[in-house]
Formats: sequence, C-alpha cells, structure tokens
Amino acid sequence: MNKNVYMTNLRDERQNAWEGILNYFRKRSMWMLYYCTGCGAVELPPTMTTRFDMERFGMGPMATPRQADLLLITGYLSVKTLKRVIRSYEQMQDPKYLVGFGSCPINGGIYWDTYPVINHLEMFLPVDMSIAGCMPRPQAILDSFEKLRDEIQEGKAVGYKRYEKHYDWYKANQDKVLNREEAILQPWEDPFADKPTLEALQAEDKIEKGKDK
Amino acid sequence: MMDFILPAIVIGPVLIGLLSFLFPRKMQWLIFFLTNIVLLGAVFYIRDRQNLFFLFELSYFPVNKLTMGMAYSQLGWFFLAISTVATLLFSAFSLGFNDKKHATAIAPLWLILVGASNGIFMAHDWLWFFIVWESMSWTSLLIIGHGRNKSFKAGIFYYLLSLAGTFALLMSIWLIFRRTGNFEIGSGILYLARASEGAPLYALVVLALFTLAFFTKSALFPFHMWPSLAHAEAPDDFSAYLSGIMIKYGIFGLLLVVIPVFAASPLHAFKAVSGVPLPLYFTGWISAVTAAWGTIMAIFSSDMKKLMAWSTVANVGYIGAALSTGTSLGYAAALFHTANHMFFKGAIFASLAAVKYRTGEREMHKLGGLAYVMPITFFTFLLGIIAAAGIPPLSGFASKWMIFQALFERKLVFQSTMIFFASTGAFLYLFRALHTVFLGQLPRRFAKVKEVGPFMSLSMTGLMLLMLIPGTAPGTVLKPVNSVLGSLGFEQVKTGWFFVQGSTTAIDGGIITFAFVLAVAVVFLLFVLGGKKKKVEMLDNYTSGETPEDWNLTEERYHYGNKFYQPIEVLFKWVPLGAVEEKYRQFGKSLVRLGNLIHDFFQGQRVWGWQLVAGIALLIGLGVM
Amino acid sequence: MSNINGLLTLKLIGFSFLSMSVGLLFMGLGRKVTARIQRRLGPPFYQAFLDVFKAFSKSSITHNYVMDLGMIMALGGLIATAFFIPFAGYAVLGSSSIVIILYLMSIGYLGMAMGVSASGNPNATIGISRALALMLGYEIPIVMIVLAMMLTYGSSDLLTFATAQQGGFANWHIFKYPLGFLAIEISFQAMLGEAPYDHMIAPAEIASGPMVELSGKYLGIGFLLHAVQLYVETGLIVNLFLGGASTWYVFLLKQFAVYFTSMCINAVMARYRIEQGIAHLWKYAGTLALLQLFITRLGVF
Amino acid sequence: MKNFNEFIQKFNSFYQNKAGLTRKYKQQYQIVTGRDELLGILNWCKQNSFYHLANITCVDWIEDEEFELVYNLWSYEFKVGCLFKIRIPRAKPWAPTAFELWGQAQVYEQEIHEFFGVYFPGNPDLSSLFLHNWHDLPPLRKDFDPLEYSRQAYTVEGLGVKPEYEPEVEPEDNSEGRKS
Repeated sequence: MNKNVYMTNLRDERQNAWEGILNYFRKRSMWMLYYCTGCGAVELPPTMTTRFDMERFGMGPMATPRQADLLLITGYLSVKTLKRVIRSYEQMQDPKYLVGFGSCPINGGIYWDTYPVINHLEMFLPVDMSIAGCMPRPQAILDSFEKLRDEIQEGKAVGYKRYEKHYDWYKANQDKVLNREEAILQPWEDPFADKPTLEALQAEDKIEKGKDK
Repeated sequence: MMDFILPAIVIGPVLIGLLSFLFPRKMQWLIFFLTNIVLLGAVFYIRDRQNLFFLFELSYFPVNKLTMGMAYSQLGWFFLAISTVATLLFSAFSLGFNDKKHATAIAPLWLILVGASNGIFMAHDWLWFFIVWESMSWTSLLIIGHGRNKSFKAGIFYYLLSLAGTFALLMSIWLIFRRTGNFEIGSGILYLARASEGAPLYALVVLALFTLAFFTKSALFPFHMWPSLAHAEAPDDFSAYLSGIMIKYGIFGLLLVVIPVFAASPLHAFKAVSGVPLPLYFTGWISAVTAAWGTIMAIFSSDMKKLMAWSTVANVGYIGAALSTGTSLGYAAALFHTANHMFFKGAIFASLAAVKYRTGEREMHKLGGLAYVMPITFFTFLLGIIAAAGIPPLSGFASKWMIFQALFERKLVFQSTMIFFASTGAFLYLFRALHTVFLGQLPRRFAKVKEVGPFMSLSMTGLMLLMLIPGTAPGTVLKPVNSVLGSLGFEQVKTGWFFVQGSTTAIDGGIITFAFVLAVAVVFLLFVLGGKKKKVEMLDNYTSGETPEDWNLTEERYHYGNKFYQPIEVLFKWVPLGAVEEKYRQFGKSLVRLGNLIHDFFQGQRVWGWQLVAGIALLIGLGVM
Repeated sequence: MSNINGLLTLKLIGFSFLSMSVGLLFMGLGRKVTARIQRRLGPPFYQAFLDVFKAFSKSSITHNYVMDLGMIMALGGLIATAFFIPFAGYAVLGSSSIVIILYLMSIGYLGMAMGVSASGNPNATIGISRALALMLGYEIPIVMIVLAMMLTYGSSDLLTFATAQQGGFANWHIFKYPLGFLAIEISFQAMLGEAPYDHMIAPAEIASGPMVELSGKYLGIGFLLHAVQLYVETGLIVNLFLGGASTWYVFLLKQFAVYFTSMCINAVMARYRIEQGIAHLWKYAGTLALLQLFITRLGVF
Repeated sequence: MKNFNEFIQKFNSFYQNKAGLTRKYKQQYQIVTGRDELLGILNWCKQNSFYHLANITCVDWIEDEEFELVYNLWSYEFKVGCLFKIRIPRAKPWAPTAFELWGQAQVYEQEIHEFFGVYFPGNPDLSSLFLHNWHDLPPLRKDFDPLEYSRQAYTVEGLGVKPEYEPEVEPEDNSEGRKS
C-alpha cells in the first residue's frame, strides 16, 4: 500500500521464549542517554521529577553511551552533531533503542530548509520511536515510552538488528553527508586561495584606486 | 665443629668475585649466577648444624687470646637462607638483564658484596662483624656509583650516612670491649644486660650507639631519605638487592644485639610504658613515624623507583614497630615481614627493572599501558603490590596482620593507628604506580614493546611463587622463624602450616585463600553466563562522542598519571616534609664553609699576613711557656 | 584448613548469593526511599534485580584482559569479605576477624580500580584517584573505632563484639560508644560514596567516574559490587554497634536501618570538594574516633 | 577624557575627512569609515576607552555588491556602544585583521571568513570552524540558496537514497506499526 516506505521494522525476526523473558527485563529497566542538541531536553526534567516521575518505570539517566539502552535525540541534528550521535550510538551495547524527539529528527522541523541541519534521522540511524510535536509534552513522552515498552516486549523494537543487517545502507547514507567531496550547488572558488599578504593586497588596492581616478 | 664450609660461603664469593674481574662481562654474570646456585646448596646443607664455626686466633694481639671468625646461629641462618634464595632469583634476573645494551660491570663487586653479606649473618664476634660490615659498605658504594656521576653523588650521600653509622658501631664496640675485654657478641650482650641494672646510663649509651648504627643502615627516621636517592640511582637490577636485602642489615643488627639485651635485662631497669621498655617504646614511635613519613613521601613521588624506595622506608618502619613491641609475636612478625618484604619488594623492583629495560623510562607519567604488552611483568608487579599493600591472600597480609597482633598485645593502639594509616596509604601509592606504569593508555611509542626474556621471566615467576606460598601457608616461613625464636630463648608462635595464632584471634591462610578462590569462581561463572563480550581497541573510549584527533590532541595527554593525588598534596601542604633533608643540606653547607675557611687560611690572599701573625703568636706562646 | 569440605563450599556459594541479593534489595529500597523524600513514587523495590539481570543480558565491550580480570577480582574479593561478616550471629567460616575484613575489602577496591583504569579512559582513573584519596580519609576513623573495641574485649573477632551486646538495647555499643558510632556513621557515608562524599561517581563532572567504560555485564558486576559492599558495610556496623542479631529478619532490618539513615542523608546533601571531603572526615570523624579511642584506652589502664 | 562629548570633538578633529560619527540611539553611536583607515581608527578608539570588542559581524549588501563589516565596541567609561562600519567590495572581499588589537577578534574573523568568504590577511588561523566538510559557496552569502541546498543535500530524493529493502511483509502488518 504505502509505496514510499523506505525504512521498515524487521518483523520477520522470530523471538524465542528466552528472548521474551529477557525483553521483559529490558522494558522494565531502560537507561537513557540524552543527546541534548536542541530544545527538546527542556521537557525531560518535568518528565523525570515529581509530577510525572519516569523512574517508576525503571527509567533513569545514565552518563555514558556504554551504560545506556536508550538514546534520546532531543532536537535538530546538524551534520557535525550527526557524526557524534553516530559515534555514541555505535558505542552503545545491544540491545539499544533510539528515540527521536520532536519534529526535527523526523523531517528537519523548523530547520528543514537550512544548510547544516539534516532532515531525516532515519536515513542515518535506525529510529525505534519518533515523538511528533514541537516540543512534545511530558504526557506525549511518557505515552511514547509506553508504546516503546510494548514494542520491546513484542520484539518489534529491533532497530539495532536492522542497523547491523543493513549496515552498508546506513553507512552509505552517512558517508554521503559526512564525507562529501564535491560541492552540491556551486563550488566555491576562493579568490584568496594563494593567501596574499596585507602589503600585497594594499598595493593592489592602490593600483585599482589609481585606475578609478 | 671446625668446618671449612662457613668460610666457603663467606670468603668463597669474595675470591670468586675478585677472580671474575679477569673475565669478560657476559661471563661475569654467568659466574655470578652459578656461584649463587652453589651458595644456595651450601646454605641448605648447613641447615640446623648448630655448632658449626670457623675461628682463627689473632696471635699478634699480645694482651689476651683473641679469636675472630664465623659461627652458625639460627638467626643468622634464617637471614642467610632468605637472602640467598632472593639473591639467586635476582642473579637469574640480572643474567637476562645485562645484555649488550644494559650491561654494567658490577657483577664481581656484587659477588664480593654477597660474601660480605653472608659474613654479616654468620658473624661470631664484633671484630669480624665490623670488618664485613665495612666491606659491605664500600662495595655497595662502588656498585651504586657504577661510573655515573649522578649515581655516584647518591652513593656518596649513602656512604656518608653509613659512615656515621659505622663510627657509632665502632664506638659501641670499643665501649663494650673496654669493659669485657673480648669481642664475642654473646658475652657482650650478657654484659650489657647485666649492666642495665648497675650502670643503666652506660648500657643506654651503648645501645643508643648500636641503634644509631643500625638505623642508618635500615633508613629509619631521621635517616629515611637515603633510599630515595641511592635505591633510585643504583643499577636497575641491583635496586632489588639493595631494597630487598641490604636494608635488612639494620634489622638483623637490632635483632642480634639490641633486642636480646632488652629481653635479657629485667623490665624495671628501664621504665616501661604498657609493658614496653621506654627506649623500645621510643624506637617504636620512631618506626611508626618512619612508616607514615615514607608513605606520604611515596604518595607524592613521580619517579617509580623513588616511590618504591620510599615504600621500602615505610616497610622498614613496620618491621621496626614490630620489633619494638618486645614480644615474641613481634619478633616473629618482624622476621616474617622481613622475609616477605625481601620477596615482594624484590619482585616489584625486578618488574620495574624489566619495564626500564624495555622502555628506558623512569618517570611514571610517561609510561602507561604496559600490562597489555608485558603480562608476566605486570603480574609480578600486581602480586608484588597486593603483597605490599597487605591484602590477603598474599604473603604481606599474614605478616602485617602479625604486626598488628604484636602491637595490640601491648595495647599500643596509637602506634597501630599510625601503622594502619601507612598501610592504607600504601594502597594509594601502590595503585598509583600500578596504574601509571601498567594500566591506562599505552603510548604509541611503546606499542611494540615485548615481554622480557626467559631468564628474567623465570626469575619473576619464582618471586611470584614466593609471594603466593607464604600467604596461603604462613607456616612455610613461620616454622623456621619459630626455630630462630627458640634459639634466641623466646617463646614460640603457635602456628601450623596454614594457621597462625595471634594475640586477639587466629587466622587460617588456607581458609582465606579458599574463600577467595571460591568467590572468584562464583563470579567467574556469572561472568561466563552473562552476555557476549566484544574486544574493542584501546582508544575506542567514551569521550563525549568525540575522538581525540578531532581536537588535535596527542595521546600522551590522556594518560592520567601526573599529580595523581593532588587533593592529598593540597592537604599536606603545611607539613614540612623536606625539613630533615634541609637540615642535612645546611649542615653540608656549613661544612663547605669551614673547609673554605681552612683553604683560605693556607692559600688565600693574606696568607703571608696570617702565617706571620700565627708564627709570632706561636713564638710568644713558646716564650711565655 | 581442615574444615574445608563440600558442605562448607555449598554454604559459601549460598552466602555469596545471599550477600548479592540482600544488597540488591537494599539498593531498590534505597531508591524508593530517595523517591519518597523527593515526593515521587519511585521504582518498585525489586528494580535493582531487574537492572542487574538486564545488564547481564546485554552485550558488552572489553578493552583487554586486565579489565576482565579486575572486575572478576573485585567482586570475588568483596564476596570473600562477605563470608567473614557474621550473618545473624552465624560466621560461616568460623572466623570473623575484623582485620581480615578490613584488608580483604581492599582487594575489591584494587580489582575495581585495576579493571576500570585498564579501560584507558582518563575519567575512570580520575574517579579512582578520588575514591582512593577519600579512602585515606575514612579508613583511619574506622580503624580507631575497631581498635577501641579490640581494647575492650581483647579480641578482634566480630562475632565476639556482636555477642557481647546481647540482652537488650542498653548493651548496644551505640550507647556504649556514642562518639564512635557518630564517627563510623560519617565514615560509612564516605565508604559507600554517597553524598556528601560522592566525588567518585560525579556523573555530570567526570561521566560517572569508574563506571564510565562499563557496559553490559561489566556494569552488572559493578552493580553487584555496590550491592555486596552494602551488605558488608551495613553488616559491619550492625555487628559492631547495633548488637548483631539472632534471627535473620532482625539482622536484615537492622542492616536496612543503617542504610536508610545513609540514604536520607544522601538525599538532602550536596557534594564536597575532594580535599574538603578528606579534611572533613579527618576533622570530625577522626576527632570523634580519636576521642573514643582515648577514652577507651584510659579506661583500660 | 572626561565625557563622551569630548571624545566626539577629538574624534572629529582627528578624523573629520576620513570617518563620520553619528548618533543612532541613546547609547549607540556609529562610525563609518573606509578599509584603509580601519586599523588606525580602531586603535585610536581602543586607546580612548573603547577597549571592549564585543563582536564582529558581516552584512551582505548584494545589490550594492558590497560586504559591510561591523565592529561592535563598548566603552565602560562612557557607557556607550559604538558600531564601527566599513564597506568592502563583494567581488574580492578582504580587510586587515584586528587580531593584534583584540585577541578575540581572531575567532570572529575566522567565523566571518567561513560564512562569507571575507579574507583577513594576518589572521593566524582561518580554517573551518563550524561547517563540516564544506565545498559550496559560503552559506551566509545572499546568493547562496539554502532551500535548494537542503533539498539536494539532505532529502531522500536529493541524496538518491534507495529503499533499505523491499518490504516483503503483508501491507496490513505495516499499517499498524509506526510510519517512517
């Protein structure tokens, strides 16, 4: 039906009973690492503190990607931060889940037409859950985590397996934006490529002024 | 029984050493190694042959018949045995260490030193004791110097302190000789013990002089700074010997002379504090201070050999504190720790020498990560520091535990606190050395470093075994120690192969080892059952998502090794840690000034005027008289 | 050595799991306590079990063999220490010498320190250097208290101290040695690395210090390490000051009471600077302990 | 100098022909000058209490074919800000570096070089600061089209991304799952 599907969850992964048991523990103990690039992180403190209290679901913040299960991308990603996010994601250990916060990781959000911000995070990393909104409220965040927990239990949140299986595809996309070698619109020809000195430029300037006169 | 085996053990190495000057260097080390094997055999051959002696008469002394020589004693044999075992392992290490690039010409001198050392342990009388003591001093000076200017300066400092000690020794020997008329050690001790009642001042002075002599040798406060110079500057393979064995001569001396006097003299002769004679109580405090001081200095050192030299000072402090309790448990603890320290400090210095052999580096913060390329060296060092920190189930724990039991038997709780401070501090500096040399990030320039050769590895493996066995089965060392205590007339420590009875409780090395091994096995099972693990390269680290190359940084800056315990350094800012050194320096300066004055007097500008004045004064003086 | 047999082995294996479970239970309850203080609901009390199980099921990374060795040695050393803690008046090994406990605990620290600094991450080493520096601060007061007890009873067996306090509240050492108890409470806070002495972890500053490179089962071992440490240290205090216990539930309750106090302090305190922390420990805990030791020493004369 | 009026007087007497000083707002003045006088006047202002360089910015006047460099100065003494403006040709833009007057000018100039292509001879480091692997026109120039760039650089069509794999599963399965 939807012909424009580019990224799909791996539904054909069969999980055995043991995996099912493990999934129970995984969903009950999710440690987050948040990548606070944008404004999204501002909704996290209320989610964690007294009113909404994320910890009752066993979720809590962790300091490094090595320890975390859940990577939150809370805002827009520029090309330069994308590189760091990829490194952090690859440093995390399986099973790992990635959640995009707000509209920026989905389609670029309000930065959709700017020169440094990538538009679709899914092309570069397997996103397990996206939360729409600019910014999503704590209720929305908790709701999405609820959904993510269900998917983990059902064995549907297997972005890390997808990343492993289609690593070439992801890697190619990453390389396309990170290791770009040619200009896209119009190559820049630096008129000062030979790095002239101040004196040379001033002398040149004088000659030109003389011409004008 | 007059036998030539004792002179063979003592004078033999000296003669072989002198002969081996004729051989090329490589051969000298082989001779050194072979001689040590033979010595080990000989030492165990004479075990328990109580009435073995070798004496010769000094017929040119007209006054009374004086004899000089060597005799077997249980205490001496104990020291002889452990030092010979250690020396054999060190010599195996040196055989590997002294290749073309690192060779030093110290092997013959070292052999002479081994002979002198054996002579000290087998001494029968003061005369002989003094002769071998002196020859040990100058031989070690030459070895420490080994033809390098900086080393020679350190050696001179060491020798000067030694010399002061030797003078004290000579004077006390003379004081005893004047009263007793002979040089025998045993009768001297008896005389001193008797004199402690009649003439306590005399006994105290003699004992103080002896203690001074042995303190300088064993680097107890205030002579605690020479190891940090001498041990650090000595040839790398010799440092193990210096720190393991030579520092113990003072301990041996204390056990030979000072302790028996206190044991034989009645308690009321000296005032007693909680059952300890006052002088010994005082020594105990000095030892405790030495332990704490050495620990703090070790925490602040950045040179790995200096750090370990300070650690040696701290350990001698423990031994001294144990000796000063004046209980048989204390003596046993001191002897036990002496043996343990010999092996673990030998192991530590050997592994450091191995590190220097491969990298040529001594500053700790320039090293790092060597555990990944030199596993045997790493394990030697690791076991060494576990033993040195007194962590069960290695040998250091058993002896440290005994030291505490001994201190506690006398209820010396404040000294115990001080010793415990030193012990915790030991954990700090030892871990620092472990981290900065062997863990952390491996600098790129050392990436191709390899494990050391078979001789050194074998020697280090032997040292590892010698640290492991007494930890599990303290009886292996404590049974010989018990026979020493018996021969000195002290009560023996209750011990089995695994079991030791202290003053407050008993420990069982076997049980501790069993518990530890079992716990590790359980954890290992958990570890194996856990999820898959993947090996990643060293620099694949969490660095906030960045790689160091992104910041144009070098890898070296990522090895956290310099100023490791900066918070503690801040805390100890107000303590004048260099005060004693400063006093020595001032003393040296005023000596130089005095020398200059004399120099000026004879060769200065006004030399004629001065000499004229002096001459006239002399004439007037003569005239008046 | 003679009493090693199959039964003892089984008992010890049981004890190793007991110590881990008790610690994990406490950790979960402790999080609940903190949450209630912060007016949150908090995680379920068995959360720590879930965490550890999940951590062990994850894949993990290792940098080299030293890291594996260090982590195994750390937990092994601490569990071996736990064997020496008398549980409800029962010393499984027949001996519970406090000197062994104090020294055997260090092998856990050494293993941990070795394992994490072999990861090559400077943050881990900074955390370790802080933890060790702090150790110099809290070990001294603890030793002084222990010496004071040893002076009173002439024994260094923990079980002797525990049995000596039986027969009602009045016999508890907490009333006999009030200064000592205060000192050891302060030291205990530092020992556990809870606020105000949590420089070692400092997540926002040095990325959780020693744990920075731990993943999967290594982190699981790290959690178990903390759990066993909890069991050992609360057990130590219960046996030293709270009169031990004759039944297992009373013992656990007392242990939890100790941990509860610590969590309450932790929830409301900020962090000291490192040298401030050490100085604070020496100044307060050290002085109190020294006074206690002095008083006891004079009493014995 | 006691007050700002004195400063204005002095300034006018020194630089009457070379620069114009006007008042924009209550506490903001504006000096407009040329590239050749730039450093001299900046130096003079720095000597006379304007010793805080807040930032340097650049404006692209594409119709005039000029760039305008704005140096934002502040005087703590007079509590007065001063915009110091020069215009340089857009075709070959360069300006002398103020790095020797204010150390922080180095970074501002580095940034302007990166985003507008203005060259500052004498600045020690004009390497790329923010952009990653950039080969196009400097992006803040007005002749650069960010929308078209974003379309070609980051969208599925622009990058020519092929599907990850053809979904073999039933369409029903897809509909209940999350959409991409």
